[in-house]
Amino acid sequence: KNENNAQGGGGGNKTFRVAMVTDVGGVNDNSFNESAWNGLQKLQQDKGVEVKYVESKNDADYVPNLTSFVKDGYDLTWGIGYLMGDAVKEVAKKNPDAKLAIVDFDLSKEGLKNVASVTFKEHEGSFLVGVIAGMMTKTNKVGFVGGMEFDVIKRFENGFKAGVKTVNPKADVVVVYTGAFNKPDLGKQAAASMYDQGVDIIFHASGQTGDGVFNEAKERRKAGKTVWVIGVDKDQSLTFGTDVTLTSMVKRVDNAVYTVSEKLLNGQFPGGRVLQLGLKEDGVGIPETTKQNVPADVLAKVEEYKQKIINGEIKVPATDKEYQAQFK
Amino acid sequence: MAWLLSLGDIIHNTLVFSTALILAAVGGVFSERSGVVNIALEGLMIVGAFAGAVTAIFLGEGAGWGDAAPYVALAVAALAGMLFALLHAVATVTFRADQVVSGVALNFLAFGFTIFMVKLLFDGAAQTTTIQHPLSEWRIPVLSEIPVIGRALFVAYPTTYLAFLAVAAAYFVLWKTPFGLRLRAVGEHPRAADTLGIHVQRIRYYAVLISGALAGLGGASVALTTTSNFSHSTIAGQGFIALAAMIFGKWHPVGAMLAALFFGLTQAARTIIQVLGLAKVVPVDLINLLPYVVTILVLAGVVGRAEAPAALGKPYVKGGR
Amino acid sequence: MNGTDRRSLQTRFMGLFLKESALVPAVSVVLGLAVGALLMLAGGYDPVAAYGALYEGVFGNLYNFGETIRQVTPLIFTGLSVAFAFRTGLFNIGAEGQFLVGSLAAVWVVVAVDAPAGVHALLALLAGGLAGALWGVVPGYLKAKRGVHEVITTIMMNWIALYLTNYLIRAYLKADAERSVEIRPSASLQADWLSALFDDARIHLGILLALLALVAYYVVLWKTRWGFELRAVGLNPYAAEYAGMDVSRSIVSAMMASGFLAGLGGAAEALGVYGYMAISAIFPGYGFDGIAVALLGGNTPLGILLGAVLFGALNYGANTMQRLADVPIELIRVVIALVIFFVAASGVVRTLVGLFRRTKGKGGVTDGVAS
Amino acid sequence: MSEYVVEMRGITKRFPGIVANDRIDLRVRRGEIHALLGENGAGKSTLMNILFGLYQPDEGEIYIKGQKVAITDPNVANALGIGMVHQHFMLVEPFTVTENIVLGAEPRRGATIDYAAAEAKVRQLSERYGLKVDPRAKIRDISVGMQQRVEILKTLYRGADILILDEPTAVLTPQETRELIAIMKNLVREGKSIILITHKLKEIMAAADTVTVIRRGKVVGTVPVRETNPDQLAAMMVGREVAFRVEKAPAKPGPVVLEVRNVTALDNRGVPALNGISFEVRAGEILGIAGVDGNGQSELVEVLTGLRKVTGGEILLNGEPIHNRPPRAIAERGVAHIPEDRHKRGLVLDFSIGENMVLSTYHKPPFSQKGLLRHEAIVAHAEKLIREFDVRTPSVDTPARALSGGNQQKAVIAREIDKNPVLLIAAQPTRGLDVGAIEFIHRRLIEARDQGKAVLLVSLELDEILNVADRIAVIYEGRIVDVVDARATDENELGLLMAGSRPQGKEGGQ
Ligand SMILES: Nc1ncnc2c1ncn2[C@@H]1O[C@H](COP(=O)(O)OP(=O)(O)OP(=O)(O)O)[C@@H](O)[C@H]1O
Ligand SMILES: Nc1ncnc2c1ncn2[C@@H]1O[C@H](COP(=O)(O)OP(=O)(O)OP(=O)(O)O)[C@@H](O)[C@H]1O
Ligand SMILES: [Mg+2]
Ligand SMILES: [Mg+2]
Repeated sequence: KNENNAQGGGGGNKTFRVAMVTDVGGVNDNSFNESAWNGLQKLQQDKGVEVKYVESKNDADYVPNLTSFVKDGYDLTWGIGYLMGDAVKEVAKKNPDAKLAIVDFDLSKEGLKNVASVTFKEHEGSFLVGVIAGMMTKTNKVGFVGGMEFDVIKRFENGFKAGVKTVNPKADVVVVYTGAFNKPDLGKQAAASMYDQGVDIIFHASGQTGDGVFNEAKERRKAGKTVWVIGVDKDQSLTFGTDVTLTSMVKRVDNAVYTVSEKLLNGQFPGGRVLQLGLKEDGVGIPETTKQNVPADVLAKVEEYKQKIINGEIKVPATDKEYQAQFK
Repeated sequence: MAWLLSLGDIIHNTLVFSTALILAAVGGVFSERSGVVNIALEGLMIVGAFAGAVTAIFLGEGAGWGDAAPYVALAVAALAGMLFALLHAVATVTFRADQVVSGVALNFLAFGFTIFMVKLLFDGAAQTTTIQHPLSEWRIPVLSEIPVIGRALFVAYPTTYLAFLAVAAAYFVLWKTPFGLRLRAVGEHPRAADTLGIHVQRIRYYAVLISGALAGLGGASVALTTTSNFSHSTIAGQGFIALAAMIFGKWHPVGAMLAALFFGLTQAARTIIQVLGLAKVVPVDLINLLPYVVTILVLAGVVGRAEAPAALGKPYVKGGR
Repeated sequence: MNGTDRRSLQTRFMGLFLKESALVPAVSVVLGLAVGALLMLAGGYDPVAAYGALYEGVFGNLYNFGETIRQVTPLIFTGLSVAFAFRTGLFNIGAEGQFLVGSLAAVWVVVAVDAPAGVHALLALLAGGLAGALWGVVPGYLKAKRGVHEVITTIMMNWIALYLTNYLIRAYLKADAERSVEIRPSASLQADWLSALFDDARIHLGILLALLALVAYYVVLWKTRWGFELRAVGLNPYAAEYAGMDVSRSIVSAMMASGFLAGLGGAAEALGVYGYMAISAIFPGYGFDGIAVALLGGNTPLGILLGAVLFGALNYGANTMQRLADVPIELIRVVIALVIFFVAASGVVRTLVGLFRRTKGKGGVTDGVAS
Repeated sequence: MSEYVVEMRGITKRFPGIVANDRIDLRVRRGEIHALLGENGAGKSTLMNILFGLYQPDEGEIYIKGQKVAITDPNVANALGIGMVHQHFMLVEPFTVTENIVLGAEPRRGATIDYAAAEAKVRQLSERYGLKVDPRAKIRDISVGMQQRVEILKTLYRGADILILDEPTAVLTPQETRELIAIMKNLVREGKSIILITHKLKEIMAAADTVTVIRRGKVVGTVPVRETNPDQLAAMMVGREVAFRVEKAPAKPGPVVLEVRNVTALDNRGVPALNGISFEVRAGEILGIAGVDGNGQSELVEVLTGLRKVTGGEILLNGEPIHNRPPRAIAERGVAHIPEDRHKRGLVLDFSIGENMVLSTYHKPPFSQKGLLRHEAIVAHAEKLIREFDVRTPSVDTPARALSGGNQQKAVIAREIDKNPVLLIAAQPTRGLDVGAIEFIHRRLIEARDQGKAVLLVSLELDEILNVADRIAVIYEGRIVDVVDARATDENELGLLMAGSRPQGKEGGQ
């Protein structure tokens, strides 16, 4: 029925075991939980590691779910998503012998040697898709749809706005926060309003809410209008097709989970440290499929900015404050 | 001009959000006019959304029915709503359970059961895949080209037109036909109806089933148009707002429709406010609570003690006194 | 021992538990679990393994047991909250929102006001309770003065609480994560000695407060003047008015007390389990489960305790059920919903029991012959 | 064809704890008015509900026009030509007269109701039988008398030729009653047969051809009306000789205790119910308020006890204003109140008898102290009242719900009289009770009077008012039409006053 528990308990005690606990989004969330699980499944295929997940139904479940794996003697337990930061911290404190890791949250300053943190520089990748949007908009109006006003999502927004403004100072960026990551209807409505207002490209960082953005774009396509969506987290053209997906801001949670777990296998667990994955580390970026819709000259420009960011020439704003400082 | 464009947009979005509310609220009118409180509207919508989405996915993609699938899905959703409503009818009409409590239980049940089923059917995912053949908007030829009004009224999902049709049909049935007269009599004075040979329980069954069908359609209208999938958040409170619309609309289909349109507007407003750039003035979280605050204000200020059907909430005991 | 003796002993023993008042809830629980098992079979899961894992997840070790108590604690509060309102003839679906504002107020007070240990926690708890009470005033007032049905207003108040607490945390209390700053330890309800007893589980002093609240619930409703009024209003508002009671005031004060209990639960949860309050797009769910608890417990103190234990255990054990038997956690939601449904439609249960008894009666004869 | 249109043989119907009908035989001839006489609770309505298919008999057979039938529901009864006008009207308030009449048998045009045809039919019936109604009026806007005509039209519309009228005169003035009797006679001339339920002897003498008397679920006898008289019927009905008058000494009125001046008030729908009502009650007298139901009696009692706001005028108790004060404040000044509906107002049915006995005094010592209830004091109080007023209950802890109606009422009366009030308001204190209980209560009211209390007795039963009250104020459309001396008036005069007409040559007021 599902891939969970692919390798039943028993067998030799030497089997390496890695588990993950999802936040309330669940494992097949089309987003980072799913991406993380993909990383673990790859690990299973490549290295014969036993992997397992549980889903949490509310905040109170995080700690016991993590603790259960720890108590079962798993070699590494992942907490997926910024919502689990506190829970991972607490479990790590109470179980100094267990190893844990967290995605999207930085616990490196807590002095916990048994926790590895992974965060992403979403603003850097968002800057690149901002460049694409800024150069390709016909109406000089682009949009951003966010889920909730979390710091992570703010990084998407500010990076994107900076990218747009850098290449096209005259362009407007309309911003809407729907207040939810799981309401496609709100995403669709937001997209409809934006497109009606003349926006032709929308970047969303809103989980399933963004599905609604794609649905609206598809409907407009059917009616013969040219509108685009920029996907998030993974290559969303694979789900929604290249006719509406201009590009995606890919966040390689799978790679991160895979790499950190693999390091533990090799005895190099980055406990107590944070891995900040940006353009340089290939933690964020745009997928290959982008070239189907984005012309070469634009892609060249993107590559140029990418290099500038990597070598530090450009510092992409992550917060509202940083953005305002640069673009007043 | 931009302002006028927004107006068309606001009306359009209002209609999109109101559709499900209208269908469910009219469903509520049937049930409550017959004397059965239907707080299970939320659960009925959930079941309808689930059945609609799953049918559309399996027929549309699996069985290759393509764009015909969502229309069949609507019918299936209505049926599923009726089946689920049957539980409410059995509990409240036959076994005289407390109608509010039964409704609350069914809301819980709908929520747990549908997600459980989704996980079974979709490989452990908490939401269905995206519906590849959802309902598309109908563009009424010529009329949809009229500026502003065209966008506002003549580009709309078929379910929106269905909702207005349901209002007209409900009015006709409840006020022009013998069945409607009997249904309302049963909700006002079941014993009087009984002495005239009207089968009180049977009428209440019909009424609750009709409300199930309409609420099911309402739920499906969300899944098949705006969300294009089903998850635990597809229906998150719309059933209760529909209930409020029904009360606000004084248990009358037209009143319920107007109230639903009003609530749809408050929902639409929260996006419009941001698109128009007003979000800088009001924080998003505060905009989000607008529909709920407005609902309370409306119930408090305008409705007051509305006249509910006299026998509403009271189980009928044949031969009792 | 011969057959007759055994049977009479058995019936006497069953009689202890199957008093008419307890029969329906008990059978409902069994029915709920049975239908859950059928669903699992239909879905290709192993119900025996699943319920085994559920049991394991509750009683398997001290940690799980302590965490189950942690899960039970807020349910006692919200169950009491809903039951208190029921006793006054009101259906409070708003415990959820009252719980949220209770959490927020407690955290806020701890952050904003300094006080010595002990006093600090009391202040925070009081603030949480009062915030919940405030949240109950609105539906109470609208019901009393404008006749607006409290079911709708409390549902609306829930959403308002959800978005408003998010906003307030973000605007005034935000830490570096998506949550409020942490509370000062002087106001924590965590107790090392208690956690240590349960292998570091997050059981906290809130459970003692909850048990106290149960006693208070009983005393207030059955031993005080106020309780007399509230119950009279709940059972017959016309008679209460006739007898000179202020029905409107009773309704408002009952909703406040109900909100107070839920708010207290929220405060205890924030101070005991987390030490902060998170920004969340969804409800914690304790308020809704409180409805189930109150219904199952028949609004009696002992019943509420048992109901909270049952639903808390089901909810917490569901995690282990998922982990060990792969059964989706929603199954437990279905079971809980079915239990409420059967309790509400007690006629269904009685009919089923009647059928059962009849067939059982026939079976009993052959049984007797055989032994 | 049989001589009898209705023949019920050996009908038995049991309810939990009571045999409502015990092997009852009833035979009704074609074209007669057959009266069914019995005390409250004798089983009359039950028997007729069986005939109409609302209840199923446990035993017995029914023959209609000689055919054995099983009347499984009202549809069957309708098909057999049986129509029933219920004791409590079965009308849908927000519907029109026409809608109520055609409900369940609507004329159609296509899928819709043919309202034009329906109205025409109603008009035609209404003219043929002299039952004047306005087909388009809403039930809630028309008088009780007209509502009753609608009920009769409902049966005629369905083609009934056997009409059951269950206590049709309870809500009518004597004059309206005479009109109804004329209508009934007209109906039997048209070939209908009528079963008339009542416990009023005079009506039977005036209207019926035959009478069957029922006592405690059993038939006592069937006699032609020509061959009997009221005294004999009363004895049959009650099972012993009845004294129609309670013994009482003349009143010795003292100072004015209650003074009501030009009080106006609205009813629940916001329509004026009291239109400047004025009267006074003195210490040591019983003032009876007589009137047809719905003329403001309920509202009057409510404004006096603080349950309803006055919109004008004043109410003085011992010279001090009490209008628009909360119920408790008024009670504390010494007003006790036996409410007209003991189930709605008088008792919390799920509270124990003990709790009900302190329903309005629980907040005072010795029943509570410092906010806490004192259980022993509450129990002791209840036990005392139960003893004094002979309330039959297994224990103080028994819920009020489990007591019989009469004992519930005794409990309420005990509680109120025990308060030792200056003014005792008794609204319909004997409704639905048997003769024994009625006598007991009447004696208690007179005792209270003799102790110098002011007593206001509001009742729909003219007999009760005539027997118990010292002075009688007649209420009509929210006003007192006249106040008369109980010893110097009769049913006829009161009837005219109750219909709103002032007898010639008399000045109104006190
Ligand atoms: N549905 C019922 N359930 C239980 N008991 C009933 C029911 N209906 C009537 N009774 C009881 O049966 C007895 C006969 O009642 P019924 O209504 O036939 O009396 P009645 O002669 O019509 O009295 P009244 O003059 O008060 O109308 C009463 O004791 C009553 O309490
Ligand atoms: N709702 C009820 N619940 C429990 N018991 C009831 C109920 N109604 C009636 N009873 C029982 O049935 C008996 C008959 O009730 P009913 O009211 O008909 O008494 P009654 O014979 O008319 O007496 P009374 O003359 O005092 O009115 C009561 O004594 C009571 O014990
Ligand atoms: Mg009767
Ligand atoms: Mg009686």
